[in-house]
Amino acid sequence: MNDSYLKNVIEAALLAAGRPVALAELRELFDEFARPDAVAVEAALGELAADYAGRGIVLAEVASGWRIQVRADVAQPVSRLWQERPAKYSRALLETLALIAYRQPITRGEIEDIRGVAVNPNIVRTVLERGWVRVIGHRDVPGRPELLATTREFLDYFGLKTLDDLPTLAQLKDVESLGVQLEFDRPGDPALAEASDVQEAPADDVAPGAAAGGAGD
Amino acid sequence: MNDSYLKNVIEAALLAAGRPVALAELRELFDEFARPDAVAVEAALGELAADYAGRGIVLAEVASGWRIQVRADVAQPVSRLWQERPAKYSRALLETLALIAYRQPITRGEIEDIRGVAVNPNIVRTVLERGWVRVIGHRDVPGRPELLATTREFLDYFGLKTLDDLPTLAQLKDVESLGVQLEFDRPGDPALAEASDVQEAPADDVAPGAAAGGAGD
Amino acid sequence: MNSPLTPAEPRPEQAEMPFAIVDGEPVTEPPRDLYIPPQALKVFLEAFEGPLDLLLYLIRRQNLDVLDIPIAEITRQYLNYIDLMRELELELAGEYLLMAAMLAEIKSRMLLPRAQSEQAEEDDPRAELVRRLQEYERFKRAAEDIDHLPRLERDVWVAQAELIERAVAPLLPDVTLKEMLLAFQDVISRAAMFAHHHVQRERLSVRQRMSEIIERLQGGELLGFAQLFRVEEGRMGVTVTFVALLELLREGLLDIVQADTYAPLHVRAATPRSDQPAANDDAAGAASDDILESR
Repeated sequence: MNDSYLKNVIEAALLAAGRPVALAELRELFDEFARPDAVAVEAALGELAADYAGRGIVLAEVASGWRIQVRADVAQPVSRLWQERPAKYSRALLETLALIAYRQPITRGEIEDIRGVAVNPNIVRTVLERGWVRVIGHRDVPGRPELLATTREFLDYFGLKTLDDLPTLAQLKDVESLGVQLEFDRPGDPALAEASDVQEAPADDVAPGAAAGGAGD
Repeated sequence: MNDSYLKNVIEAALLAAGRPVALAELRELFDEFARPDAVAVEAALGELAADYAGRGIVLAEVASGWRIQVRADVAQPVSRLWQERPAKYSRALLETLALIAYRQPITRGEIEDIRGVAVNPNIVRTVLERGWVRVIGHRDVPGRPELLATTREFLDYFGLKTLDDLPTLAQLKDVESLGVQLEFDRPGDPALAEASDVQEAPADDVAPGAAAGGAGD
Repeated sequence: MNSPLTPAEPRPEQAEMPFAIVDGEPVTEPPRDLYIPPQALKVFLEAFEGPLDLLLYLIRRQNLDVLDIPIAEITRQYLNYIDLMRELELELAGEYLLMAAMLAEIKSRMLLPRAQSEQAEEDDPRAELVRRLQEYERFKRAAEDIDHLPRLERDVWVAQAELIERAVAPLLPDVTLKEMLLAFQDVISRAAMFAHHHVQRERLSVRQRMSEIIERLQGGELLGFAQLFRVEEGRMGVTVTFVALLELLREGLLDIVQADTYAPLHVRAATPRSDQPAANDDAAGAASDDILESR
């Protein structure tokens, strides 16, 4: 038997099985007259293990046999396949972010003045950590409050070239028409594609939510 | 980002998922600030596909994304992993599925019209339960029958990217041209020769029946 | 021909000698190509997916074009099969009997003299049957084609590897621009209730430039006034920078310093000021208000 055929069958079988496969079972995959002996199978397994060096997978022997598993150093990104997107950002965070974008450079106090409520420090920390906002200086008033401004990452995230691409306040007045003028949906985001499907439906997640959000924070 | 890291993560993710993974989802595995663009992911997929040449596995694109699967030429030995023979679907199920695939959206009544027999409710239940078919609405006629259509899982299961990849439906010969090919009186047809003997018989009781029969089915 | 057509009585066979009478009905001999033992016959007949399938089988068996069915012969064979099904006590679906009636009816129509020759083509009683047969055959073939596609669990297996430890890497929520804009609209409309907050319709590039300038002045360094302008940005860019400077001055975020009369102007981040030159502030404010179209 061709060595690479033996190796190919073993690799395919280990990957198809979805469970560990014992060496004896691997031998059984072949017709009797062409059945490799245990030594040949072990040699093929050794080659496979070597092939996987520097790759995202490893060959491992466990109690019930051999299996191919994800290498630990890529487990972290791969784990995201199973992660649920967390809840959305609060209305308060979005308002804070919007004010920083439109009125930058701006201090927390100024945001509070406009919003009429105190800004939760966690909100500012979140947008700073996200890399959307940064402190660009301090206003020269008592307490020297931090001046907040948006970053290039902020523009990138929202697909804007400059802040000028944000709609003007006058345009904002007619939010309904915004959907037409702006490409709101970022490509490749399934959640958003879904959302656009229901645009005709009463936008209860938008208008009443706005009122609720305003009252709720 | 290191190219081989990108490729390793993608390979490990496709293998860990055990299902097709969309390109956008692959990009999402990476942190925002280090997210590869679609071109980079496609390049890595291309490299993976090249790596698998001559191996027991292949990279395949299906409706819901990319998956790694067992190469056809080792499928026979690999199939021995499973003692049970794979499910064989009845002709009735396959014909029903074909009608839904090629004629969607379609109602059960329309399927019955074309197949000339009642559709067994179990068949519809089976294709619904397998996730190959779903009800996408109701036809606006009396009884509001369910409109059936195939799903992405159907395409995935049969290794197709889009419905366009289905085998071409045999061309229906032009019914308009039938008259030319239909020989009305077939000399030498014993039944018809016999029939000509009774031509004198009053035809009135037959002709109206013919009209009714034509309209009635 | 004047008795109503019943599918159970295949009329062409009346001339033949029935070889058996079953339940009072004459049964002619089984189709000649059926060299199948009676036990298998049941399986054979059950294999048909309905009358169209059976008819197609009969037509194909004789290598005939669907478009050119010798209706009398096919009808005879079809009825033979139906009789066989009855004889074997197979559950005979109503569709088979319906088809038998349709065939008999087509046949009887074909016996009629062709009165209106110009309508003959349209009126060919076989046309509808042929159309249905063709349509059915297309999907019969399509079903076979689908069955031949390599499918999961039979021909194809998805490769999978074990992920032992699922690391926890929190995903961050997504935000759409629209969400943010709606939030902004909301906060602005609420703020409008507070008299002194008038948010003008202004060029955001001025805001962006303000941020950039402040950042450049971090660390307290002194920048030449001219250094802040980039000629390559054109008149618009220069205007934006100038307005941004005025706005920063008005907000007290930077100082403009001049060592001597006619000496070059420099800017720096504002230092704590004791006495504020009111005139300067007013002028800057007025200028920026003009350009920013504040109201």
